[in-house]
Amino acid sequence: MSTHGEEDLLNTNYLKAGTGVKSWLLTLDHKRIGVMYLVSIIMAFFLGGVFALLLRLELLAPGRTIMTAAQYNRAFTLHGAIMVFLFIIPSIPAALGNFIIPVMLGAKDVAFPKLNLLSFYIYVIGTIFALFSIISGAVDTGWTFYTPYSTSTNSSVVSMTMAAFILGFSSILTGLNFMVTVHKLRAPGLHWRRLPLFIWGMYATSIIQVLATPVLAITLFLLAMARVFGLGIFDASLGGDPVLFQHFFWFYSHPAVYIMIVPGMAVVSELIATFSRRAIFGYFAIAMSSLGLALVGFLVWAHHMFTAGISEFAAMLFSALTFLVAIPSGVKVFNWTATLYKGSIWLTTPMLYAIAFLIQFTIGGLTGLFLGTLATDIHLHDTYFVVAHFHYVMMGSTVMAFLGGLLYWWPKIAGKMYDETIAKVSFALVFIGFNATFLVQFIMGSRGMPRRYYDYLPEFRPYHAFSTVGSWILGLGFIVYAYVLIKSLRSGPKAPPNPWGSAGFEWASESPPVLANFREVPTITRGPYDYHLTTDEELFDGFPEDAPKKA
Amino acid sequence: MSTASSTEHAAASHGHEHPKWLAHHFDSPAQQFDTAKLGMWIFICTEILMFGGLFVAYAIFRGQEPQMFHQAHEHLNWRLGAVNTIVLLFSSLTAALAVRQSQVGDRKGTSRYLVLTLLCAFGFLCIKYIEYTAKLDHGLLPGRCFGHPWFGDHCIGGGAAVLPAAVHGLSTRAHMFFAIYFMMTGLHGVHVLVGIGVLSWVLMRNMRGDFSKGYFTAVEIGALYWHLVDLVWIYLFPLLYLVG
Amino acid sequence: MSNHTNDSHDQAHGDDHEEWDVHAHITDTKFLVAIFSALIVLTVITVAVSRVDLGSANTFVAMLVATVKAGLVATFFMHLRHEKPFNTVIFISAFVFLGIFIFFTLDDLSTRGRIDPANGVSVYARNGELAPGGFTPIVTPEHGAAGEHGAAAAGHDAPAAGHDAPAAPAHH
Amino acid sequence: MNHEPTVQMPGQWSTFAPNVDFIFYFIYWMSVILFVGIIGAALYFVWKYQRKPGVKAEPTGHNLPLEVGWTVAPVFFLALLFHWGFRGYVDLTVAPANAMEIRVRARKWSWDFEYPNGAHETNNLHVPVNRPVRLVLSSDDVIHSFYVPAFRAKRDAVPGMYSMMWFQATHEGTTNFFCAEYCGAAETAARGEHGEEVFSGHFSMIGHVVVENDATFAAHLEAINGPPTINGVVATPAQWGAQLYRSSQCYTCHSVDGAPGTGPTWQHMAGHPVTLTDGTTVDVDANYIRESILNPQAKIVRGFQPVMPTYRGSLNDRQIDALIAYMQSLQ
Repeated sequence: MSTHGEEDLLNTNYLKAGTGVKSWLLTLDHKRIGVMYLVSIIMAFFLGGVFALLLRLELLAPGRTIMTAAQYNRAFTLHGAIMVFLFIIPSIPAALGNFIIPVMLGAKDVAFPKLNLLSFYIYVIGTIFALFSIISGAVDTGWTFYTPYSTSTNSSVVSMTMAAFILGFSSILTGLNFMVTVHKLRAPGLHWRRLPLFIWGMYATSIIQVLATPVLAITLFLLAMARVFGLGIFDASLGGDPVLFQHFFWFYSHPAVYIMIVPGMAVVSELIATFSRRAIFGYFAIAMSSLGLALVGFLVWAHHMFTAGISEFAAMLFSALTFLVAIPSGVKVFNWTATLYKGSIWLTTPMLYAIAFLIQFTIGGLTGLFLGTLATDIHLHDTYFVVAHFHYVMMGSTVMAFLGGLLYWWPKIAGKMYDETIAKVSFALVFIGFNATFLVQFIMGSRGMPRRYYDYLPEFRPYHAFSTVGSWILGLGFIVYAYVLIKSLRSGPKAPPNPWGSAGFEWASESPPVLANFREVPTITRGPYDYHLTTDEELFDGFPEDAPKKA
Repeated sequence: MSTASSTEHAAASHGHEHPKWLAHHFDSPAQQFDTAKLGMWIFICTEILMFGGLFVAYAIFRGQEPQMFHQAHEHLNWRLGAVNTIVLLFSSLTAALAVRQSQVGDRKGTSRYLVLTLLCAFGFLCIKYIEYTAKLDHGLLPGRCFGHPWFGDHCIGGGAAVLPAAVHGLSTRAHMFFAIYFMMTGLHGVHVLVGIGVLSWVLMRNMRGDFSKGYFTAVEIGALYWHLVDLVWIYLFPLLYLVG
Repeated sequence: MSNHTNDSHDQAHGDDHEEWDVHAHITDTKFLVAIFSALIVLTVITVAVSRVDLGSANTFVAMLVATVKAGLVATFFMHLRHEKPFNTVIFISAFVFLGIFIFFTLDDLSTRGRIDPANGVSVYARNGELAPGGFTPIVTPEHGAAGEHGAAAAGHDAPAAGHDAPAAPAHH
Repeated sequence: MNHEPTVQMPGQWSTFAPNVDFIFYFIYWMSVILFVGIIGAALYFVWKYQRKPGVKAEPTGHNLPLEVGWTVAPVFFLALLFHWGFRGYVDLTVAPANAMEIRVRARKWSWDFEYPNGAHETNNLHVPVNRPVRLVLSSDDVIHSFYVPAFRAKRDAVPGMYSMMWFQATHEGTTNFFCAEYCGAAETAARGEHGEEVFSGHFSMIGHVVVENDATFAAHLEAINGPPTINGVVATPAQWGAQLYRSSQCYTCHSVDGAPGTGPTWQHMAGHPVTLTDGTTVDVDANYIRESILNPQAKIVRGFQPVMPTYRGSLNDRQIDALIAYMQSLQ
């Protein structure tokens, strides 16, 4: 960035502001860092997806299909670890958030641009550790690294825990950066009650990243020390407590679930508002429910441990607190639905993803009730019911929001439009494939099929076969989605500044934005969803409220 | 925490003259300064939670075996611990004074106090070194290495084959106390090392003349980090050395 | 951050920066030295108290003194006194969440085995058997090298076998 | 009570299964109603309020009663769920005082059950019908979890810690139990009884729970406490040992035909000298075999890893004698 003069900042679009590898790798521009994150996480998603398809293929029939049991254990561990640490946690915050947050705020960059680049490189280093672990024998502990299995297995645990440890710092620095950016770099007039819900969601996510991730760091550090020095804190054979590891792990990893889902909710709030041409119903409730999820998410971690040997008193406490989480989630779903009422709904592909999110998040959320209820959780814990539940939340919700959000902001990021028809085809494949893969897993689970099983009883064969076929449709959907993006990059028509006619602040910038995001510091005089101030047609040419400021 | 400070170019028209240390995405030095401090405080928050995990482990295992903890803690040298406490408290004072001097634009004073702080940091590490070697000599080591002086008997990465051995009248279970002791003081020691790096960098920039009355962000941030190191030690000292 | 509740600031860019120049509170050198002296006095107090056996009150006093010391450092050395209140909120919230972590984890570990004496305990109440996979009972130095009594053999050796003082790990 | 599986649930074979299922189906139907209500409304709105030229979205208003309503109403529903769930959990957790106690020891990758009379069994749990049974679980190595879907009961077996579960079976017959907590797998396949490839691991810690009437159960306990009868004849020690070789899953590591495995083959082993890892040589006599079963780490044959778990407690003296006799027969 230091090579750019003032003219460049205001007049050059960020994609053209320097060519060559170096101009990307050393950039301090949040948009380019966002794009680099985007490319990285898409590669991580591809890798995790390949493992997922291999797993489903192995489970097509009982007994050995394509791999040995030990290979299967490595495959599901790598699928989980890659998807969680390399893909889903950085997906919306680090890729989309990095690009969109400063533009939405009317800021020129995030608060700490160097820290932002550093967090990207920490992510890269973490990824290298993860890849090293894969090459050097991979890990077979499951992404949860439960002791004492993780301290006794011969697989490459230390490098993978170090990878997650390092990635955690990337996540912390991103969260820290966003929190400070939201506090200190909002455009004039953009006070807290005018903050877009995407920002509220990302702010809540950042709080969790900042508060929870350090505990993961110390947990994994102690685990690595246990393997190197034989530290006994989690090792029963040395007087430690393996269940304590689970407390440590879930103190991070339950809030981490909200690091994954709250950004998805944040994206969907934007999508529904834009394509309903309506302010989000219950704006304040949605904003506060994001913060509520962030805070209550810290009080429920031991519901992952109801059968693990925790005391009955703790089980009671954590079950009761777990139900509290249902309220902010429910409030969001109700408000989104109410927003659709009497809107003017434009069914673009991003909007279809938002509706798919609504459907699948509702299923994911409601099936959470079975798991929060103590009596039924005992039966369902560690079965495919849980697998299906969290895939509905993580994949059916967050990934849908990510796919929708990426298409929605694609014109801003790439400066080009995509092919709406093919995108709709990919949406249909993804939607059908996803539900085919995971809906049957609820039935398998409640009938007693435990998770992480390489082989299974013949009675589960039809369900597994159905699920595997579903995964092929899902995979095909992603390939078509990738084709949509590539086709857009190669031959997509140039995008206007505001192709969706959105009232969102980020659309007042050019597509793609100039280096400093705006040619002039915007002054905000309205809310982010004030569609009632204008006609539909005017929206596409720039919001009339903003016009005087531009002149 | 350096990022806010040194982006080299100025941008955007404003009524004021833009100093070169004002990053292009900030409007005013005050905004940039507050931003840096807010970021640092959030970072301090994460550090507290990171140490927090070890405090949880301490609370749990001490609650389970208070007597073992008490016996084990008597093998720590509280006098050295107390000296180290005073060294760190003094370094905190000098760090605060360094900030003060840079606030009033006294470059030499700032450097002087930063050097004093760094000397204290090295002093702290020297005393820590003396303590650690004594522990290594006596086999007062964490986990399976307990009772194996200088990590003897291949206890590093040794897996299940090596078990803690009883030493100095302590039960083998005392390996847990020393595990927590070494993890806590070790992690703290790593922070001291990082602090030395940060303060050296601040000192270098101060001598280069980067700072002025209007811009001393890095001094302030570096000092905040150093106070955090002190803050953690304020709890470690009584928990490990005094009450056990 | 003080004015994020003050939504009338339409002209505010971010939180407060109507002001252009950095205005930091400059603390008096003598005052800082006075705080340092107080910290030293508190250190002496905490060491002195720890030399007297007050039972469990020792820990309480030590923690109280440490918290006062930490408070002094944070308030004056770290300038929280003259800082935006939100920074104090962040600082305090770290301890709140740490408190949640400690309290809830202890809630589990301290109440295991209360409902059923064979649930979450390391010693089987009926015959004093140690749970397999767990740690060997205390091996005192008088009984020679501990390595001989491997953890793997812990399973069915009643703790009394071969040891005079089978202090069982305390799981209550 | 429905002993047959339904689409969603296994058969109800324990006293608390109907209650768990009641709560399950209650949540299920409430979820169906909510899902149809919310998503039905959403899809209807999407269809009804599609973008039409000249028709503007209606400005969003406020409806405080509605918002407070849908924030507060779920609280009552959730409180009810918590209450039922917790009451059901208390049933699942508090065993009756008169329950029969069976010790369950988990290890990679098999289950050992010890009955009140001291008899042991691997991977098959026999329980009497209509009598409360209390399982006290422990694990030798990593965390396992004992899960009987038909009983709706599950509990982790954690090393260094005991845990308890109980149930009262209500239906005679055979059902499956599983290990529900991931516990790894062997790196390589072992040879099965008939020389086929057998993988063992988390997924293979499956077994049967056999629920029988009191008389059959008592007879079974007697039978497994001594040598079995084969075709009406009491087995010889060597025959019994051959049966234990399979039922205690010795075959997953030790072959009897000279094939390589995780542990040394038993063919031509008994009565011959072996070299240990420390270079010394011992004769494989009854004492050595007994020590290796009870304290496997003590003397490891050169070229093998110290990975065998102890069978102390899971094989009684007569069973160990039978195994020794079997090994001695493999000449």
